[in-house]
Amino acid sequence: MNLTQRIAQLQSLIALAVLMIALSVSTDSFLTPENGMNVLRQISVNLCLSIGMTLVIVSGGIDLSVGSVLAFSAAVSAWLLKYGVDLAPLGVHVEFTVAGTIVAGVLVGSLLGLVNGLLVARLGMPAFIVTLGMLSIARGLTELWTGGHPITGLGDDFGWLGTGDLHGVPVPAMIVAGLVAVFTVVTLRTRFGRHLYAVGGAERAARLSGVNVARVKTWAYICSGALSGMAGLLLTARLDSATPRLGETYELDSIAAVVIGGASLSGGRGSVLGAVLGCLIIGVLNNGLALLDVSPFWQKVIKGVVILLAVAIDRLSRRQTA
Amino acid sequence: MNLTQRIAQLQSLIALAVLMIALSVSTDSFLTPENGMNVLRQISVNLCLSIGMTLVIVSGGIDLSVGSVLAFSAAVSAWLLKYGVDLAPLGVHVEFTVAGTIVAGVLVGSLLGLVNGLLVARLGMPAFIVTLGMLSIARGLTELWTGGHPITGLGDDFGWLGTGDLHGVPVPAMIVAGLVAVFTVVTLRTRFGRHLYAVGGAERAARLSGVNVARVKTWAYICSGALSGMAGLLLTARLDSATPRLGETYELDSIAAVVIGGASLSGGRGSVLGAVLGCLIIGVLNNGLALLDVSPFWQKVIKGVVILLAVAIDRLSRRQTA
Amino acid sequence: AAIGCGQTPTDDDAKGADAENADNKPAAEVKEHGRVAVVVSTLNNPWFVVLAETAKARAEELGHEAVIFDSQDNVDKEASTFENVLAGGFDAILFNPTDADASVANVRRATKRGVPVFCIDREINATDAATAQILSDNYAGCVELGQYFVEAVGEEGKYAELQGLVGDNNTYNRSKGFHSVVDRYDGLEMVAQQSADFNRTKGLEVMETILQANPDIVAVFCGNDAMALGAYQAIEGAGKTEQIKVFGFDGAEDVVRSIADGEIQATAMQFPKKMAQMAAEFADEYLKGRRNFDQKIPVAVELVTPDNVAEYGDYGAKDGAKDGAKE
Amino acid sequence: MPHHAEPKPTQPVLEATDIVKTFPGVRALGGVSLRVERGRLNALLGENGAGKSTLMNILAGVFPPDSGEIVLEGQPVRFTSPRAAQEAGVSIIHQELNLAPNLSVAENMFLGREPRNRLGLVDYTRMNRDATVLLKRLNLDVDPARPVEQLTVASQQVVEIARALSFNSKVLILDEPTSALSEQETHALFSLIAQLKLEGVGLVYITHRLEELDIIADDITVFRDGEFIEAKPYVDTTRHELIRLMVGRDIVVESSGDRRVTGKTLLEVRGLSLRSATKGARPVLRDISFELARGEVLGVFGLMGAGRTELLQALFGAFGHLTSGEIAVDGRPGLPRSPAEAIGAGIGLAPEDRKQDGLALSMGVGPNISLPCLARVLTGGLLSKAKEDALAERYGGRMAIKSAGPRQAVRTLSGGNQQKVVLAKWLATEPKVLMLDEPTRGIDIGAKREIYTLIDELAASGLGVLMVSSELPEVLALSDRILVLSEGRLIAEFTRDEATDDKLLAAALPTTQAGSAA
Ligand SMILES: Nc1ncnc2c1ncn2[C@@H]1O[C@H](COP(=O)(O)OP(=O)(O)OP(=O)(O)O)[C@@H](O)[C@H]1O
Ligand SMILES: Nc1ncnc2c1ncn2[C@@H]1O[C@H](COP(=O)(O)OP(=O)(O)OP(=O)(O)O)[C@@H](O)[C@H]1O
Ligand SMILES: O[C@@H]1[C@H](O)[C@H](O)CO[C@H]1O
Ligand SMILES: [Mg+2]
Ligand SMILES: [Mg+2]
Repeated sequence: MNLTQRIAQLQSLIALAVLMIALSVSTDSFLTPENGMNVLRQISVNLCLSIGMTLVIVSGGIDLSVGSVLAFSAAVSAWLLKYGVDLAPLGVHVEFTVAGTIVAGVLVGSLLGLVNGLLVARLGMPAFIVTLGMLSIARGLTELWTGGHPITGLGDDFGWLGTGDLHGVPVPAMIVAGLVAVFTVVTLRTRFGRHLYAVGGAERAARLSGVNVARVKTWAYICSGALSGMAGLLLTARLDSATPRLGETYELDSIAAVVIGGASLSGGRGSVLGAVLGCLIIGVLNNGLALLDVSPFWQKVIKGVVILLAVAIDRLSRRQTA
Repeated sequence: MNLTQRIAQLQSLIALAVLMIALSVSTDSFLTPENGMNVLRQISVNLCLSIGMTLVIVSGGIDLSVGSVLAFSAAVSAWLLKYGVDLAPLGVHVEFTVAGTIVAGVLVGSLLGLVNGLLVARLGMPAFIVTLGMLSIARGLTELWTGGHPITGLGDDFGWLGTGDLHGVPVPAMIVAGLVAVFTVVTLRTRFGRHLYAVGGAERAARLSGVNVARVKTWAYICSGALSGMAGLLLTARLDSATPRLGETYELDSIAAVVIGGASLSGGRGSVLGAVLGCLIIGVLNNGLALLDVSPFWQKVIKGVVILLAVAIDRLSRRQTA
Repeated sequence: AAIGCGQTPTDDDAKGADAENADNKPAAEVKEHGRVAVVVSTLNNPWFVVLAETAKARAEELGHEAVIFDSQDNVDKEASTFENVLAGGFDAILFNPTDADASVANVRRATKRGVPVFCIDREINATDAATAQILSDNYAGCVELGQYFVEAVGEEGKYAELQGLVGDNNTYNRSKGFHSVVDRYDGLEMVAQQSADFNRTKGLEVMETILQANPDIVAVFCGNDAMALGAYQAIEGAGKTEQIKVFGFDGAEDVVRSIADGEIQATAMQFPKKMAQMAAEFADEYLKGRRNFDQKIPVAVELVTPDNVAEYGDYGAKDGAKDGAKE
Repeated sequence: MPHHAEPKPTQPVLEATDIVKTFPGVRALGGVSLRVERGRLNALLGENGAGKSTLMNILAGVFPPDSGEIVLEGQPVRFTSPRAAQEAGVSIIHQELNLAPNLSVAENMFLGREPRNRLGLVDYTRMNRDATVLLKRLNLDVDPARPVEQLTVASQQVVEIARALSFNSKVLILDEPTSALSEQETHALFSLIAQLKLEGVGLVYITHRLEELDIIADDITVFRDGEFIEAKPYVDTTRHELIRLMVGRDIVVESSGDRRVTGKTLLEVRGLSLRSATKGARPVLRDISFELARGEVLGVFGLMGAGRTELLQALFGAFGHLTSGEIAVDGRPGLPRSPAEAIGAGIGLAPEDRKQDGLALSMGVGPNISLPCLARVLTGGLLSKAKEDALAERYGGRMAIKSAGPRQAVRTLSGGNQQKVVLAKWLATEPKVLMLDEPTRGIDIGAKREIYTLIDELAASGLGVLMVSSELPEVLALSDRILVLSEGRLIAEFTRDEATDDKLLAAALPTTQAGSAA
């Protein structure tokens, strides 16, 4: 991580701190351990998506399909958990354990991510359009799969993934914290991670340095798909229900979080920790506005203004140091 | 317009032709004058937005706020038309004519566009985030302005803008055709237009050549805002109503149309005529799927696939000529 | 007697339809096998899926071809659908409007061309446009729900409200109906009013936060059942199910079960299936020549509480029990 | 008013005094001065990073100085934008290409001042006509309506020059204009420069090719490390003195000249061809065969567009399946299908376009150097910062890169130092065959000397070096053998003893008659 990135994160950190201090002063309920855990639980899903989004954005792309992929993975895995699979010709009925369901959900997400990746990396299609197409396709598939009805009643074991806690810390937050750790290492300390930054920042130079550009990009989308699948599982577990409209418009929150965290949409810059900060800012904001019982109309306005402010401060300060 | 652009448009044209032939063969109702006029009326709003989106995308930016700006302009102008303005200190009540309302709607849109433009061009903030913020802000403002209720009963004179026809051709289609003509000239034959392409294709080079980059970009967003305002007027006239949720998610359709029409999201490439083709493809597709009685769930899947195909064909063929 | 289906036309209501008959062909042409369009505001919500699928199924049972169109909560898309449907030669429209005001123009466009429109569930703000409107009485339902709320919660305490989609008519009417009763009790204090978009996820998240700011609330009124389910989960997570009573609206299967299990306190049962079937039957009768329809046919919303929950099923009364609408 | 009576040789058209410019962490200019006389060319000389481009950017209004004074024709000026400078009569050809690839040649030339017709619309007829006239002066025959992206780098450079000339400026700044030009184009440019002098234009000319000075220079100015060192008429100095002024010590420019002892064949190329990506277009390379021995430096010469860059890139696997033929590295056969395969086979390529192809500009020096050989800086499967820094230290140090450390973003280095990073990066892969495409483009004399020494050392250590250069003296001085390409074919081969300027140029000229003695 170089200097500009450090500074970008510092800015986000300051923005977050200001927000938190303001809320602590203006409400009694913000600065309680319980509310802290609420915020953590609430940002888990967006953070899970934002980790994948970070990889894709660093590689110079974008993934608009995360919300729909989340929904489709959720629908498929909820269905598998609830009904299992009949392998008719073999006369076998396969039941899915919670672990099996997780694997299935992540696999489904990865598969859709792979399709995104191949179209972007091999055919050279623009990521915006590919993933916009996938947004529509995966949403349609979800509705077809569920027939428009939610799949509910998934059992407490599965539900624990979304609602349980360990020593007071929500399970989904712990799972996502683990993913943050893993992907921080992946981005900063592995060849794949380094290649990701090189490809996003200087594609031609990366290619001529022996980087398999198409493969690196494809993997970024696969990771994003897998993490969307994981997010779908967490959300489904939390709601005890996979509904066809799960995750609608989540892509925007996720992109906003990643950019607030200092990533550049032209690629080559961004970090998982930045995404964490971005998600925290958005999560704390949502939480704070609700705690303050701000009218829903004003919430939209304020949310927009804060997004603008967070990024504006970042740019202004970067301009001075650049 | 250079060769690659010509070819890109040829591809879209072929895609459109194939689509139309297929629909003419498979339904009785597609190839009727009435249905043709329907399609034209239906694409007017998206096309109006897409003209502005083309300018912004060519300049190297993106405008996610068009749908919300549309809604806010619509709400303000519908309100002005219906209630006028009380200038209390002067004791004057100003009524708005249809012409005055149009001016007001376009001005409101331009103003929001100006804000986008200043943030992107002067502060150097990423367009995606600026306009995402504006998407949220303008939507919130619309809800505040209307209190969440639609403004209806705007009179037939105004309604004519959206529902009337001249010699069988829908008025909104004629208005938008005029805008297409104007902006084709603006992009291809004016300094502003050429500078737009220069700024989008090579910002640094444009700056060093003495192009006022910030001004060019700002104007692109102003135009996009103004055209969103115009689109809001057409839509409100068509529905005889400005609702707070007007234009939600329209940005995606508009971006898809512009890209299908051959524009590049990295800037410097794209054309108003391409956007026309893109809108036609999307419009014919929507219309055709409805005429073919395709289930709504499948429609989403098919729409996604067609977007992907349209762009994939374009890229594949361009790859061989590049 | 059929609920709300007074089939004798009153002078007022019949006017619109009669005027039309005068312009168009007399009720002579009979269509045994017509094409019926089911235009529904959104399919992103199971409630509407049930509505649309029931209407389609009933129309097909009656010998017609039926196609579902999704307006995706978008008046513009709805306008286009109407144009396409008219160009496509459909004979009748079963219509769940996206917007009480904005949808009026669409309805007029169809009836002007002699294609009858039957509104279902959501009202349009015109009495001379649709052929008939079969409506859940949201306002009255919530008045009743409000009364039960006061009964169950008592006349004192803090409560919260989760509203549906901003700008939606039903959101507005439900809230108004509820407050028309509850606001009369000074002891009942609404400490939070947030929007959760008729959506379960949002219901959960918004409720979690409300609980944070107001740990001492004793009830929450939710504009639909999806939000009620989300809210209940948040309350369960906070371990406050004993303290806080949850009220929903719709009569979704999960909520009916939850009431039976002593979890959610109450909901207002709408009869989407019944409304949809009735609309399909009206369309069928129209195609066979009938012209005299009441402009508004309110379908009462029924309160579902632990006391009577046994009589209800998924979006309606249990078979054989209380379903008064079957003729 | 009776001023200016003094018999000064000429009155300066532009004079900059005590210019100071600081970038974060770098003092690029510490109070330098420059005097440009009407009708004379002042050659601005200095090592990489001396601050030459920085001063030119200030004069051309790209950014303001921290302090100092600029006087244009007796008037103090302070340009706030490139446009302001242009309008005042100062125009510049930047060191790096500055064209909009998606616009046409003519549109680029008149960008920002497009001629307009009575309706206020862009007058393409007039614009294309004027462009053609300007391009003719530089012997470039291209359709002014063609998009610039379809032109070769050299032609693009000519377009850039033509644009600057079209301003009819009082002062014209040329920052390394010939670094991408062939001999012919360079000559055309020089005759134009002569003409501009006659017209009274004041010229500032930056170059690292000192031999050009004999033809065009009237005065010289030397900077070193952001400081003013010397200014005097060119006739009053010698090549030797110039180098001492620039480098601060005495330096011998020529290659050791020692005949190298070459070993057995290291790279064998048989029938290499490269199809064009465009359907139906002529092949870019046709049936090229040669060998490169251990310890040998093989030069490749040719005119612009001869296909030299393509030859190196094809060997490097950059064109995938468009390439055909056989090659063997160190006896192991296999035509690389990707750069990764080529690197694996022991080939390295330092490309000519360092900004696009050579470097990840936003990344640090260390990460750039380690990129092709990340495997070498892993510890237990993870990247080790310590190892990476050590690698950067070792190879960066060998190239004497001037940077604030291995984390400094490459973007902020001077052109020459960037080129050194590229070379360090490839040395770090420890290749058997090192291909260098214009290795000294834009590099100062001191660094050039270092690179020559390095090439000698590399060859001596048993590497095979395949080197493309447009600078004839360089090719002649360094190569053991020289291949000449013309229109994608290998047209001639010379040993070090046979080769002369004339022979090479004669061979490189395209044979216009088809079917020359097959
Ligand atoms: N935008 C910038 N930000 C930070 N440092 C810069 C910037 N531009 C130039 N520098 C630094 O200023 C110094 C002078 O650079 P400049 O480009 O003027 O050198 P130069 O004499 O033109 O060298 P060359 O012959 O290699 O082109 C260098 O140390 C360079 O790294
Ligand atoms: N992208 C491309 N598509 C098709 N042909 C190309 C492309 N790039 C280069 N060529 C052609 O390949 C040939 C060689 O190009 P190039 O000018 O790069 O050669 P070169 O000998 O390396 O010259 P230099 O490096 O001095 O510019 C030319 O005929 C050129 O037109
Ligand atoms: O009546 C319907 C249902 O209550 C649904 O849950 C939300 O939208 C309302 O219009
Ligand atoms: Mg320089
Ligand atoms: Mg070359």
